[in-house]
Amino acid sequence: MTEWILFIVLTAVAVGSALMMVLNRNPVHAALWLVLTFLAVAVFFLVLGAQFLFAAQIIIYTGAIMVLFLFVVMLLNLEREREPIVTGGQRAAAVALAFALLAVLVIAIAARTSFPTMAMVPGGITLTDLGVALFDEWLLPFELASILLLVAMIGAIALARRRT
Amino acid sequence: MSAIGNAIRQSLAILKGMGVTLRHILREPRVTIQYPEERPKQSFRYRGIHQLRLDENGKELCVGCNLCGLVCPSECIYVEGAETDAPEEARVSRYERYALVYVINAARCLYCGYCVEACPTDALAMTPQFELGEYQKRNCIYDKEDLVRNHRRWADQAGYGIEWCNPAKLEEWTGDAKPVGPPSHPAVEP
Amino acid sequence: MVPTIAYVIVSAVLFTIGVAGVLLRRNALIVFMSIELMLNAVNLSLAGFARQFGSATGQVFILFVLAVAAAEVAVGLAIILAVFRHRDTVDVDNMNLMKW
Amino acid sequence: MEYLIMTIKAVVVFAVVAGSMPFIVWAERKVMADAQARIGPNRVGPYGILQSFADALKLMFKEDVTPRQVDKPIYFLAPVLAMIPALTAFAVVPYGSPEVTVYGVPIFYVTDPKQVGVLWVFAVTTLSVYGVVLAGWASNNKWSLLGALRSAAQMISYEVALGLAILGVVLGSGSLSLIDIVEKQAVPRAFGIPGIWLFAQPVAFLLFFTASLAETNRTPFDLPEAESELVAGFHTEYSSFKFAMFFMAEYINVLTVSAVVATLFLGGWLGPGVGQFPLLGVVYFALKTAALIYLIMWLRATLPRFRYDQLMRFAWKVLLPLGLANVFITALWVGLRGGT
Repeated sequence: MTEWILFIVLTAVAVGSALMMVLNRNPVHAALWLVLTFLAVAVFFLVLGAQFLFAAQIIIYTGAIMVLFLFVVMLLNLEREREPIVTGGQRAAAVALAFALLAVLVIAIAARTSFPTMAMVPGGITLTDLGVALFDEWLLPFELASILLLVAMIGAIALARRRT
Repeated sequence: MSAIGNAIRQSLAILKGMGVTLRHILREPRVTIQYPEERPKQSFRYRGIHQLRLDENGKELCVGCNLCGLVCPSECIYVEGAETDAPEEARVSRYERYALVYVINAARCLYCGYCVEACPTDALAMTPQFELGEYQKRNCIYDKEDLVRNHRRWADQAGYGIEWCNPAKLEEWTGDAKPVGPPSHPAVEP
Repeated sequence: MVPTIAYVIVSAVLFTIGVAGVLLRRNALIVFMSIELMLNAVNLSLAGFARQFGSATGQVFILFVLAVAAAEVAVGLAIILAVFRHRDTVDVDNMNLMKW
Repeated sequence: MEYLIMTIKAVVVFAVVAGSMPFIVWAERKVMADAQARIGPNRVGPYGILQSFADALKLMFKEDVTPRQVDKPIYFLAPVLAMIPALTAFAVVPYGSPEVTVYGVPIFYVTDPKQVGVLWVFAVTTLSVYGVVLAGWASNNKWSLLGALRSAAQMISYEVALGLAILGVVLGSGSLSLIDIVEKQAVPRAFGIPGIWLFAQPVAFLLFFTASLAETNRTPFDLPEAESELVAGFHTEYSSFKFAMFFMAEYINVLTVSAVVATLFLGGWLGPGVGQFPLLGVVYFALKTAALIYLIMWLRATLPRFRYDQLMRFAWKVLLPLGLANVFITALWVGLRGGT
């Protein structure tokens, strides 16, 4: 019961703020709505028993990524220039495509998968399980991810620095 | 290697700074003056609001010459002089000429003391009075009566222009400093 | 107990909103934010699967997505900054040339 | 029932933390006055201890100015966002021995999420940037915006050092739970050295303390509000109670940071005699926190503000390598000992 209440509230917050993010004309407001979505997803993780990811989501997404976004938006001072509105035909096509995608996804999930009949595995995933999986089974991808981060760091520095 | 040396030196500098602060926290005497109860001692030539001095007979020294008004950079002094033939006992002033109207706008005054220097009879001087706050702007206008009242209140205290007029107190007011000019008028009792 | 399928459908809805954002908006930064939203939507369904199967693999995947998202943001924002410096705009319609 | 108990504890902790804020402000003014050969507040109440209440009252009755060009929703949201993270970090800090129970309920911590613990403190600290950044942006004022931009860059930079410093302790303790971390410190080390992490992880302590000063915008890292160059930085346009909220947030942050450092590095509630009298734990915790608060104020009285480029260089060229080296050495040590 508690989980249902949480689920409904969180869904409302996540979907509502995601919609506001897409529809809001002001980049800073859009970023803030996205922060709210991310926080809702973080609490979703908590509900789903992924406590470590709850913290990681807040630290990485809301604490670092969105702050970077806000930083860039403020740096570029974007609210001065008005973003041109997408023309009617394109907008209609975009909305139609989005709805088509949603329909396909929902039908595929509802019709072609068999989760509801599958029994839940009792007992959550502890931090230890996660750590063992990460450094045992997924060690190579983990190392590759660190190399990816290093490359991204060098790339960002190379792109953003002023040519003299 | 020098980078590490620098880092160590800088860390030690922080510790040294903290030590200085701690020394001050522990044994520095407090310099705060508890103002309304305890009053700060003004310098003996402090330029507070003006006073119009009286001579030993209680006669005004001002002759209404308006030299103070002329020299005033902010033009805040208004003087109307007048003359009288009345005998000396009946006069307001020590001289035949006297000030009919003498007004200082303290809200405009910048307390430079030029007026005191310009005064030929040493009638105008300043007081150590620094609490000049008022709720109404019109209360900042000092007429002759107010200025004479200032004299009665502050006559035995030093102030710009008066320090050489009271030789008896000179030692106490000036300390080692010597007065800049001889007194042109005798000391005055309030 | 909320069935996993509910979480997956919420994830699908969020993903669709992200796609709509990419299609509807012209501001490169907001397009970028929509992409982040899509990544997050996928994370949500991965977390649901992880609970369903009681396996840490789903959560490990989310960690990788987080790492990739962080890398992507660093490079992406650097590109947007560079473009803004050159063209003084972040409108994606104006970024149709591979050179200057 | 469990949630009800947690709520009650949370409310009590909230009241104590928010209630001690005025006294921290008073203490800071007294310490600063001491260092500067002044007396400090001494009019309102004995030794001026009620000065903060008088100030709060004054701020509440002041005119609440909302400049015309501000972005209203965010302008009103920002002070709240500044307050919330400061208060929520306390949720996982154990402020006394968990052995003390009332009707079987341990009362000296609000909650102890074994898998999140320290991460929660870290996550909440990262959120505290929003209050400052949004306040600066919403004010629509160039000084505020500069303060906000500085703050965003500063906080992102110092978060890295903060995380690396926490990693050292977490690696050594083998747990993310703050209670476990404190209990790990109860065992003395070789030569009778107390087991607190201050002695085993001095580098991590310095890193964490420095980075958390930067995270909470305390001197010498108070660039976002550098009054001598940015008027008042991010809160230039705030007046009345909204300003008071930023002010409260800053001092609650000081308290939170001190409490977290006391827990992570100084052994929290541990101290001689706690075994026999578990209630003493609260006293030890309060004393350690108070000592750290005093240290923060002492630093403020001593150090001048960093220049912006120095600040960034310090974060990336000094703290980051130190933190990485510390994590590396700690990991090596833990690995060689065969786990914690």
